[in-house]
Amino acid sequence: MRSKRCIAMCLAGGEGRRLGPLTHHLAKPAVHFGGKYRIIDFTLSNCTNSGIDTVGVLTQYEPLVLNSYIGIGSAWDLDRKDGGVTVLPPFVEQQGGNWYKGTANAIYRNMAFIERYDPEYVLVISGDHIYKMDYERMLHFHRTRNADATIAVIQVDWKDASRFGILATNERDQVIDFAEKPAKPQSNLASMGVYMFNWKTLKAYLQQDEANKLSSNDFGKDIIPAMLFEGTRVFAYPFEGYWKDVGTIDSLWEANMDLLADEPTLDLFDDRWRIYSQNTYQPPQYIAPQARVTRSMVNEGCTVYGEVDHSVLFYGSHVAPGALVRDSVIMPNAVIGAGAVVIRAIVGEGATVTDGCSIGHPTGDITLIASDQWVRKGVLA
Amino acid sequence: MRSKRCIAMCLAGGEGRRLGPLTHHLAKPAVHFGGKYRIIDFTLSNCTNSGIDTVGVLTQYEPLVLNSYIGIGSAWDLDRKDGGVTVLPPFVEQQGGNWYKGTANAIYRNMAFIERYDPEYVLVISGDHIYKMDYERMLHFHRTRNADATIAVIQVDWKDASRFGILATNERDQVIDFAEKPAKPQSNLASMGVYMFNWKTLKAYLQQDEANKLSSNDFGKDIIPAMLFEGTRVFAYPFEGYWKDVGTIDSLWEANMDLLADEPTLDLFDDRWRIYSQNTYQPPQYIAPQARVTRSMVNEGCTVYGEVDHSVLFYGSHVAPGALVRDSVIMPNAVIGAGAVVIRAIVGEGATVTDGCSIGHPTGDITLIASDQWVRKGVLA
Amino acid sequence: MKHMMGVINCIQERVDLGALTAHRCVAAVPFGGRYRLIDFVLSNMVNSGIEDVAVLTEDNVRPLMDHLGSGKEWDLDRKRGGLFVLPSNGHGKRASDIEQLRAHRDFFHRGTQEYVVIARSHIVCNVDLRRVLHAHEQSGADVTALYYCTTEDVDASFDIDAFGRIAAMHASPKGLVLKNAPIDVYMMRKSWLLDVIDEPQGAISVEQRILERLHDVRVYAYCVDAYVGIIDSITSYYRHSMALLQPDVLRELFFRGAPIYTKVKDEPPTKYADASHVHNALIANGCIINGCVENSIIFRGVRIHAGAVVRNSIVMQNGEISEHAHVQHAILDKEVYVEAEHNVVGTADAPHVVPKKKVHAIA
Amino acid sequence: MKHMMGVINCIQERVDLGALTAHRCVAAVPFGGRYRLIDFVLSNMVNSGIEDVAVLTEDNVRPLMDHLGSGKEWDLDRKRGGLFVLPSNGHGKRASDIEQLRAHRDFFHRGTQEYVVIARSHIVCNVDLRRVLHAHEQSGADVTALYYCTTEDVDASFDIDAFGRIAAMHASPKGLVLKNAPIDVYMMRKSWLLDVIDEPQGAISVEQRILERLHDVRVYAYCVDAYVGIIDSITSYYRHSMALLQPDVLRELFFRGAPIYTKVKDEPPTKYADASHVHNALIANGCIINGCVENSIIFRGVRIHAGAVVRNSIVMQNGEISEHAHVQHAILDKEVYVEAEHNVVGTADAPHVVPKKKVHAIA
Repeated sequence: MRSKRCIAMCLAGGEGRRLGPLTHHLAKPAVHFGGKYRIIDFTLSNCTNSGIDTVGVLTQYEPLVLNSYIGIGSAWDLDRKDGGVTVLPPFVEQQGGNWYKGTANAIYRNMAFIERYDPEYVLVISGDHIYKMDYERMLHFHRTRNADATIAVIQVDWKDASRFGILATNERDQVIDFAEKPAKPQSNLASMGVYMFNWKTLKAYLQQDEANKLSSNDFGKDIIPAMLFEGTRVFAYPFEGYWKDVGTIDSLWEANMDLLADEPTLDLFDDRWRIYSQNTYQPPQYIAPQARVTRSMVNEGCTVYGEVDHSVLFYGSHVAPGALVRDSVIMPNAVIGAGAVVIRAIVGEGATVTDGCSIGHPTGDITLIASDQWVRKGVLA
Repeated sequence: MRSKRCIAMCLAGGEGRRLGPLTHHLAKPAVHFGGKYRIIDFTLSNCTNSGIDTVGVLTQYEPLVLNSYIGIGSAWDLDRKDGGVTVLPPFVEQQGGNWYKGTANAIYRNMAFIERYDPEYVLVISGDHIYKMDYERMLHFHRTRNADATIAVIQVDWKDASRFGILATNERDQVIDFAEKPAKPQSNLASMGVYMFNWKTLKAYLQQDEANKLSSNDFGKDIIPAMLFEGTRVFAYPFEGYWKDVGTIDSLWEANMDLLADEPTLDLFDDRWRIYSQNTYQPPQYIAPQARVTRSMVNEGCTVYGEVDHSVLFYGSHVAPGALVRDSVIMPNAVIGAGAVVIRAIVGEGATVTDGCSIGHPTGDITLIASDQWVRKGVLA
Repeated sequence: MKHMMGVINCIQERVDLGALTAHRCVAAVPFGGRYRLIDFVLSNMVNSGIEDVAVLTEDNVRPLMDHLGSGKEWDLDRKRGGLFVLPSNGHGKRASDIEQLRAHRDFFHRGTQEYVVIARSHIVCNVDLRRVLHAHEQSGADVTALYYCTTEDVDASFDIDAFGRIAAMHASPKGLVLKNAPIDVYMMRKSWLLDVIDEPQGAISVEQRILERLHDVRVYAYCVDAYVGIIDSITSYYRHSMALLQPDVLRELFFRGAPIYTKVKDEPPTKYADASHVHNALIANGCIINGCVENSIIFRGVRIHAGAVVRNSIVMQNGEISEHAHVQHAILDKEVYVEAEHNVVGTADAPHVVPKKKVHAIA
Repeated sequence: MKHMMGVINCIQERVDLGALTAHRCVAAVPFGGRYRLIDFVLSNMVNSGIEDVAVLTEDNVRPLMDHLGSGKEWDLDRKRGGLFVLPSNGHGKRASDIEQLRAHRDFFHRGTQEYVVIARSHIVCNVDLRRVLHAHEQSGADVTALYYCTTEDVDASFDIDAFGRIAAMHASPKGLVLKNAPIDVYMMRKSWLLDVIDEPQGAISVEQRILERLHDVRVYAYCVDAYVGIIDSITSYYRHSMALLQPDVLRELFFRGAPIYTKVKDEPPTKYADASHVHNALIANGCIINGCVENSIIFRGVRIHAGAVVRNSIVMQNGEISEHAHVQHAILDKEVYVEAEHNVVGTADAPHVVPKKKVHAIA
């Protein structure tokens, strides 16, 4: 085993409870996004594109889909001789096992995995977020600042600031204060949940934190505050660009719609920073003679006979003749029947909106059709 | 995901308690054998050589070494697009997790994994045994007998029969009786712990067995007796050749010594049935001018300056000038110091027998030096 | 469970696709929006359980090697066996397939398979070779030759007797009768093939050896009851491309049988603008479509700008059609750039072919 | 973290290894019991973080392609980048490296790396190219050329000035003076290489372009302070093979730096019989040794029967030395069979070379 300079630990156990039926049998990082991706594709692709070839993916909630999706990692070029991607569910000892207590506990319990690679730096990221980021640049920042820990930060709207971990920094980007979801935020610099640590420093803090019975074993609530309290060098790495935590049905819908702008902030067409995903071996999309497709993203394997406007269609979805899909997200292999109308909705994987059925409203909450559901005429979704 | 005709489930959670310090931090299937192998190499290679390309490896005791050893499965050509090898540790639900209760419970709890491949047949094997077997022939036997379950059997010495699961068969090889470790064995046909099942039948029995609170959830003790009781078609597939369950230090030593015969029953040199293992990138073995090597198996990466007779040397082991190694097994990266004498011993991975030190006895029990141990002169191991 | 090995013969091609094969072999010609011709035969083999495939190559092999890579996309990056690209001898002399097979004789000795399937790459279809193997074993044939039934004009037709054996082959059968057209796929025992390779007075090719001696070689026929596209000219290339716009054909090739694999490019989904007009088109991923597309096949990464019109055409990978350009009855090879307000126009019978990377700026 | 790409030049070799290179290129010549020559340079590149390697090939490429396979053994079976075997144009005309690099120009444009390392395959050493990169960046050179210091006779020697710049190169320096012998490894910016490739009045090779214009190209020297074996004749092949029997050399090549990767064959450990006499030998796996082996290199899968004697020799893969045969000062290519009681004898200065697969039955 060659030693690695920097390895990544990706937290992918999130339940995503506010995503409702979409995450009944799916961890949040496995949720579909953007016509062909799952959310975790973004962090895994970021790793590969940043030259990080060793990634531990920490699963716990509904790990089977993620496990099978990640496979041996070849989709992200992470099927490596040394390193590559390893799925790390919580470990069961003879006396039993339990879920990770918090984000820091999750890393603590996988220290043996980390030490196998003898890394200088450990990058801790979340599989829940949609963004493109060059972690190598962040590492460069971390090294030039001679930091022990570096937190990636993004400026958020002041009105939203109290929903995030908010940092205060001095003129050298050193973090002087950190507050988790403060009622009165001191700044609008929010933590993105992307941390670069010197492994030796982190290891000591993880051990100390684990010994503290009162700790919630969380990076934001415990580790970072302890580091700041003890004067450890923590820096803030400023990030600009698209970053979204799609925590709710509305924000998932919104993030999909964001892609339909003429020049979306999140550019999926950039050949120098590809977002990789598992391939499903579909033929090109077929747009029938009578179809109409405008302002939309449509994936391979779709067959469109009806009208699609301002929508995102995943692979294998089918829009029958006379159907209208507008302002909607149609998940993989969903079927929109002849003459059906779908407005401002998310139609789950494999769901069917039968012929002539109408769902969704031009205003108000987004309508959600759960995976594999049949929606019949006259039965409101 | 393409459906698979036959997939294998390999039970690899064994503690191997009677192997003492060798299995302190190692599951039994991960124990070293034969100069370059680990025990599980035999079953994994059997799968590949039999054309089975989908294998679930069920771990629980000390799974980290096995997990890292198996990696993405490329050593056994099991890094496949669909299927390949998947390590399956016990699963932790939100309310906690625990070890597999028995062999049948282990398969029961991984039904979701099996169903992903929609197989007709499921082969259940153990990662603890050393043998070469063509499972495709066994499947052929199973199909021609129109069996629901087939158990591979081997004739054992009558005196050992009461240590095994013993079967009684009729003239058509159908099993008419099965007794787990019978005091008075009816035959000397022992179960090898290799089972071929029609998945539909097995699934029904697993569900029924799981519902029975009194069951120990074990194939030999519960599932097979239940099948026989209910008249399900169970057949015995006769196997001839080398088969060994290396349960003790003595039998592990013996199995290694077996390889040193002129024509060992277990032929590792057969190019048509290679035993694959992880490669360690060692140069060829170096035999020094003053060295003497007779009746031994020596692996790449060894450096021999002393005398080696009737022994097995693993990769990276070093025998210094003037040392004598006889009737012994020297595990990876172990060092035998100058003038040291090692007789009838197993020297664990990375252990050191220092200069001039003498261990082992020409008769009696095999001496065991645990992994990474230092044996100094005057200190009896 | 490994009974068959595959050989894809990319040498001595009788196929001329003009500019499309100027810098690549037939096997590497792009087809169907995201594939290369070889993907079909290679996927058929892999889907039928074949895990050893040899590709016999001649000139211009680089685009093919780039496409096949390590064979990973077809799960052929195996430890033993897998994909072998067998190069020509490199001394500039063109070898026949028999000579090349003889030079790589050891390849056939290594594998333990009993049967060999020899095929060419210019046939587009989705066929399960395990069924062919079953028929081959049932019939006791030396060789099983695959064919399909058609009323169109073809190069040759088999005469098949009541037992399924091929009695004779006719060249260029005419008229609207039903012909049994060979598709250049043959199944045989490996030992039979090795005997042919070692014959001292050898035939020029394995195919010739089979078809010239129908009296002493027991050749049985196997009918492929599915869509078959034989791509042997620009006209047939164009015709079979356009056929993909028929939902039935699309279904037969891609959705009825096992999947067709190809090199993955990780392109994002295709994006349509407010003004896009797309009707009757097959469109791969990674395109941005602002203009009008009708009755056309659009490959990965194509840009069609506002006001541009593409009709009855094929635009290959990374093509760019600028504002208000018109492309009609044309085949644009990879990375062709059509300048704004320029026209590229052919006819239905003779589509205009634009070579790779050409900047098209003729008014 | 990907800064460099690698080019291994296997064309226009100036190396003649007689029978060993009759049917394979120099890169594919077996060396050191289980390797091929190319394993050393390829492993050096991979161990230095290079993830894109192009191998320029000419004739007899099949053994090399078989050895490299999908590149998996070197972790070069990558999605983007990885191992590229760049074939010759196939039209029988031999291209220079500059011509071939020009033909595959797109390969260099694809990668985002800033630097290129160009090397040949006949140099055996274990060197960390990241250190070379560091020195290259510090010196501000156009090109950094690697060399080693030796008192032996070599083809050429660099004159190096006080700042490390190469002022001149002398051909065939004589005498027991210390020479700065080039090892045909050059590091440069990719952009610099692309400029050279595109020069209209081009040099014959990149190397020539560098070394003929030392006045206007800033070429700095980097000294390899480790064992270097230049394999350019049967004599040097034999000498550097035998050098592996010195524990110091073995350590420098295989244990001091990163590992040398090669194609895995999954051979079992080697087996010694009661009567085996083995002294001062390097022996790979999969052998069965019943006879006597002294001062020799034994490759994988060799059988040495009872009473046979192998001295001062190299026996390559799957060789078989029958009962009471004598092999002395000989190099046996792969799969050579020496009959019982026959002798194969050469001299220390002129080892007897037996070609691949030959059955040796001369009494």
